[in-house]
Amino acid sequence: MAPAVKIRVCDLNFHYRNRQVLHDVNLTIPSGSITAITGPSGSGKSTLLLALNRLWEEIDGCRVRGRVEIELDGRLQEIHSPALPARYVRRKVGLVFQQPNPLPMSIFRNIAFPLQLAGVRDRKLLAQQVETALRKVRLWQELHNRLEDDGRSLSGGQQQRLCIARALVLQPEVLLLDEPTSSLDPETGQAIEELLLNLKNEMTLIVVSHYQDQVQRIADLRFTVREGRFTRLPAGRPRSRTGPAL
Amino acid sequence: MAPAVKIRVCDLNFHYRNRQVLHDVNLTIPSGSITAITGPSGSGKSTLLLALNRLWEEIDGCRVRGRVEIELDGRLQEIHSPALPARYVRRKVGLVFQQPNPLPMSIFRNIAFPLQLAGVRDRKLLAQQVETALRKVRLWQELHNRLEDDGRSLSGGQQQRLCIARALVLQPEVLLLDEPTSSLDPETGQAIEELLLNLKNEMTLIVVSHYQDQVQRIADLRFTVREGRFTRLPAGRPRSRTGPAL
Amino acid sequence: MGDRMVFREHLFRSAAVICGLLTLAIFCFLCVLGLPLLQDGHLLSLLSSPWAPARGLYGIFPMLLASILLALLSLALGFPVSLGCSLLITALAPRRLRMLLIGMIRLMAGIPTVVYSFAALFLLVPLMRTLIGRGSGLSLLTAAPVLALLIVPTMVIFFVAGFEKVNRAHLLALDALGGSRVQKIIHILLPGARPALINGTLLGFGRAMGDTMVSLMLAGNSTAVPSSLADSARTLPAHIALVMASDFDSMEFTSIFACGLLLYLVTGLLMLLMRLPGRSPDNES
Amino acid sequence: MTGQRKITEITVTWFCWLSGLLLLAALVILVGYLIRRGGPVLGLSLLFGDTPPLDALLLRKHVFDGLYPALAGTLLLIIGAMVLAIPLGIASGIYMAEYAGGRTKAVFSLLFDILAGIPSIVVGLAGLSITIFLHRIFGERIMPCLLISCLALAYLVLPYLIRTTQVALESIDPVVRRTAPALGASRLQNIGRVLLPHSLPAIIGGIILATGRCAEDTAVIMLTGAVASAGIPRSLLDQYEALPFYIYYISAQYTSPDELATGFGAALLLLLLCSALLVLALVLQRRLTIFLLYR
Amino acid sequence: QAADDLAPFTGLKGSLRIAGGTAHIPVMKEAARRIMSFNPDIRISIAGGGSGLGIRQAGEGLIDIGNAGRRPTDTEIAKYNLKLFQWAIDGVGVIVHPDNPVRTLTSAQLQGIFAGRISNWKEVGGVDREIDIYTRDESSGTRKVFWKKALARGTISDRANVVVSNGAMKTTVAGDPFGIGYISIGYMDATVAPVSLDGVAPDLANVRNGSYRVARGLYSLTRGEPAGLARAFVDFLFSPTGQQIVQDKGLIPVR
Ligand SMILES: Nc1ncnc2c1ncn2[C@@H]1O[C@H](COP(=O)(O)OP(=O)(O)OP(=O)(O)O)[C@@H](O)[C@H]1O
Ligand SMILES: Nc1ncnc2c1ncn2[C@@H]1O[C@H](COP(=O)(O)OP(=O)(O)OP(=O)(O)O)[C@@H](O)[C@H]1O
Ligand SMILES: [Mg+2]
Ligand SMILES: [Mg+2]
Repeated sequence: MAPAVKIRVCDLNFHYRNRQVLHDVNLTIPSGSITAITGPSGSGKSTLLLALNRLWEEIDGCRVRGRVEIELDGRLQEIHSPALPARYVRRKVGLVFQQPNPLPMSIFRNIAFPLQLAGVRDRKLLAQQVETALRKVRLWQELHNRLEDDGRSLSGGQQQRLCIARALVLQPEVLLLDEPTSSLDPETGQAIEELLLNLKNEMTLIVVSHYQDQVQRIADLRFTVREGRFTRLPAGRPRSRTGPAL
Repeated sequence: MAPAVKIRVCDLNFHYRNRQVLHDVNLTIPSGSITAITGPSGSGKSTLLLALNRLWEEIDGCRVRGRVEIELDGRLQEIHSPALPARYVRRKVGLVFQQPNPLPMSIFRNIAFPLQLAGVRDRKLLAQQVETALRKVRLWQELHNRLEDDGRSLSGGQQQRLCIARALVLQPEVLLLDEPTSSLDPETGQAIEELLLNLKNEMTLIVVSHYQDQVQRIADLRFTVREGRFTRLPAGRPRSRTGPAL
Repeated sequence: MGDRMVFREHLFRSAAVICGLLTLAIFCFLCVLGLPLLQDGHLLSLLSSPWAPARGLYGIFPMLLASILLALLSLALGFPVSLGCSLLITALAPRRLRMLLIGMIRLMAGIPTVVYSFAALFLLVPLMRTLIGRGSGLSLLTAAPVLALLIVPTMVIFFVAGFEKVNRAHLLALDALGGSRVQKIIHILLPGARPALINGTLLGFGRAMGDTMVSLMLAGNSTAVPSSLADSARTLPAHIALVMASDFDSMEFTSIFACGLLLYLVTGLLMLLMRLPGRSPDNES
Repeated sequence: MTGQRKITEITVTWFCWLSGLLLLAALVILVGYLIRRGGPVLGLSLLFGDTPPLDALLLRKHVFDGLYPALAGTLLLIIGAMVLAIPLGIASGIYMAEYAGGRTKAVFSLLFDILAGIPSIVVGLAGLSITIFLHRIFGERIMPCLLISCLALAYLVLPYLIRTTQVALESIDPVVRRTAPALGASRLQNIGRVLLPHSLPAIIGGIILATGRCAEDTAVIMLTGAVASAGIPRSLLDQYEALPFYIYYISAQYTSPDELATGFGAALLLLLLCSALLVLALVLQRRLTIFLLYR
Repeated sequence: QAADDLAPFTGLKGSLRIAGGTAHIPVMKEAARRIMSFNPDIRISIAGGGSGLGIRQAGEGLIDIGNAGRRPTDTEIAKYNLKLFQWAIDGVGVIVHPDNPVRTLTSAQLQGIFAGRISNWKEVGGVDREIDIYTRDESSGTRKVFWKKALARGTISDRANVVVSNGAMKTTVAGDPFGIGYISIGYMDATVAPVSLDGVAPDLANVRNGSYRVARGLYSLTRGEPAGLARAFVDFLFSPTGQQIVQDKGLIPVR
């Protein structure tokens, strides 16, 4: 059975005011895969991610033309259709920013926050979910007795992992990661890689990365961007914890 | 001739409020070398850099104990001595932050800014210096006709290079770089590496990095940190554009 | 849930609309009540003739002039002090002193105008009489510093809030580049807090323009056109307070609505003028 | 460092310190003067006259020569006005910062600036005239009273609340602003859970400013219901006494030095009341911030 | 005696609103205090605002009793159907700083000073220094009386400083060695010096015996014939106890 299509992008164009940043992007991404996007700095990688969960709408002066369809709750849906609340799209399509952005609140609340936004009240459930998420990104050990500290007092790498944990806690169907391991030491980076491979079973991942070797190791699909134009590259030799790639 | 000592740190201890982050750090760094610092996220790498140019003084609740001596203008000086203005130290010891922080002004002014702070007025000289700095970090090509744009509208990697250029323009004697290539694509990263090797002739460099291979390639000296304690590692095989390592 | 949210968003808009309408309502109200005077064609004479109700002259030009002079004078005194003090609080003073200063400013915001003016009557007026060397010591020059003292807390609170919102990372960046505290002020804090500076100044000016008690008790209230700042003069709000108690149906009483209207228009005009050179202070980011 | 820049440095630094010192001196002189003149009369009898304090507090007896009714009146006035103004002001501020744009924003902005410029005496005048108007229509029940004063004061302080809220919200870092939406927050959630808590200190600053303005304004209440003697108001439709009005009244009508001293005593009392409110606001701010962000 | 005068208040209930002329307030407050102590069910609120405001508010029915330091105009009386009660007499006297050697002026000198024709103290026997004139606002009852009876409706210079009340007048003149102003006799104390007018000193005795002419009646007024609480209050003012209060507060009782 051919893998189901998870994301289909047709003729996507993106403008910041009058500068065009993405040109006629066409992508098709299968369900349960890891897609890597590489390309020089300033070529439009982060911008693509913004277009995939409608976050561009929060930035002044952006314009998007083209179709972006994502399979959400079992149906392939045009995410920009007015019937779909942006909120819903963003919960289903998680995004971890290139620059870690913990909110000015406690570590605990930073992670519990998306759940609270979605209406979860039960303190016990929250505590449990927070612990799970922190364990996944290997922060539990370091931070479990500092949960009440301000999220901004963490080191750069800790912040980045915190933000990944925060995105995971909502159990999105698609997870977009903008250079998730860039400020991590190789060991933690390795651990995150493992995590991504694990997550593949639960969600579809798109990772922007500069580490060619990392991309080689984990990606099922590879794209490279140059000045806003995407090209598909031959895939590497992706590993998978549960067996060979689909 | 043994290389002159550029930086000597004796029994440095660092506290954030009541959490000790650096424990009895002792380092000696020779002039004109590249020193790499590696270590897990949250171990205190960025913190050491803050202690080397007195920037910690601007952060609430920090305390420092111990000596930090740096050779500035030909004399080994205790940088924390009250006779030395912090400003002077910071101009001589440049720092590029882990997270790029362009100022809310035009790209041009971002780079010309430190010169203006130091009292340079001559527009022609400024323009020339800005161009040189941008060329060094390989941004001139991309940005020379966007110099009036806001510095914050650049992509992550562009911002980081902008910040390196900004630190270079002052021609510091020591340059501290916190993960300078983490959000760059390999090609630009490579270019920055070349740049660092070039700079070695003019200044002493300390680089925090997670890329083991990068560290292997460029560092004369390697330290690793774990929970605030520094250990010296055997050096890699540093390349040098001008010949073998000193 | 969706409906409830849309509803709440409408609430925000309604609140703003209500506030806006209230402003217009006052305008209409002043127009309607001042109408008799305007209808009788007194409008021009309002601005040209002196104030002499006994002779049927209700001119308020001297008051208008005094109001504007006094407001500008007190702003000229108050603005630099506010700026200096708010910079001291955000950038120069050590932590302890900073808390102390903020507390002080906030306390000052609650001191009644009456108290300022009353104390000034005993402390400042005799001093000014000696300094000026003639007259009673009640003058624009006496009222201005007290009025400045009155508007300073408002401005400082706005300025400090603006400065504190300036991005920390930018400040740190400047530090790392070897900037001094003063450079931090000039290059980061002042430009970063521009909207707050403008807003605070506008509020302060409005407050100075509209204050009744200080000018009533300290400026002397003479109805002559002031020929110098050391002269006794009457501002529009003080004028309103003074004429307030006269007969309800008299022209004097009607004329105070015209005063109110004039005050309203002058402030409105000034706000418009301030917007002309640049863009609106709100469109700045 | 060039000479000219050195001069700038020194001028700016000195200038800032001097401004601070100047204000401090002004405050010290003022408070010192008040204490010298009013300190001696400060005491229970200033508050309650010759009525037993307990009876007065329990509203069992009228207080005649004391400031207790004026103190209570001022407090009620502040509470009433703030209850009316805070929701309206903050909601408008939110609208200005988060929803309004372009032409709409410019128009509202102008209106609010004008609102800030409307002198309190004009507001009082309007309050009085409207009351008379209503009285003609609805008859006996509508008179100048506490409610009218609260309404007029609320109107007076609206611009402070609107502007502080707006400025605070607008100056939030775009990264922080974008974070919650990326986690699936609706606009309202973003405002309620991130943006507002984030700007709480600034908003509280505005509230403090507004409270101070309510506490001190004389021109408005003079025309809309404050009286020289009324006792504790029993309902919103009663007239009331207030400290600033009392001070004004004493300064205008004192017949003996003793009476003048009670005026200074009242000024001190008002100062104490303001400080107490200030401390309360700061405690509240800390609690609220912790509650909103860290729980 | 006092109990007799308060007897009409027995069993009465409700509230009474009084506002207007500020010279009346001390008497009003004391009266209210006696009445409310006698019968706590009664609430009396007393406001200032000036004579004009008192007349208008009483006429509009916003208050039960209005106070005025001047006679309302005939149009006002007719329009609102006002009933007047004059329960005290008050004199208005010229004051100067205690250090000022000038203690007596003729009517002509006084008129000259206030019109601005005499502008230096040395012209009336004082030091060589400009005269600072202080007057009250136009709606003041005190000013009306002074203007009518002491200045013979002469002009008042537009350079004159205007102060808002008797207290403010006293404070400013007490602080200005070269000032001249006028206040209600009840307000005079040692901080200012009274000036005799045509040789007659402004004091209670001279007002009472009619030799000092710059005096006025203090009025209370109601819309229509007062009833109930208002009636009882007005009657109380005219009772022996009420008139005693008037005297205690430095005014001249009418009975
Ligand atoms: N402002 C602060 N207040 C309190 N603790 C802090 C602060 N900044 C950093 N820390 C703590 O100090 C420790 C060292 O931080 P530092 O930023 O030096 O780590 P790092 O080695 O640079 O890590 P990374 O590679 O993740 O950037 C961390 O545990 C961090 O949580
Ligand atoms: N808010 C903005 N306003 C204007 N231009 C922008 C804005 N954000 C990004 N750009 C421009 O759009 C282009 C693409 O930016 P983008 O952030 O997508 O690059 P990127 O591929 O993620 O680069 P990097 O690897 O350096 O992060 C860049 O040239 C950048 O300068
Ligand atoms: Mg990017
Ligand atoms: Mg770091």
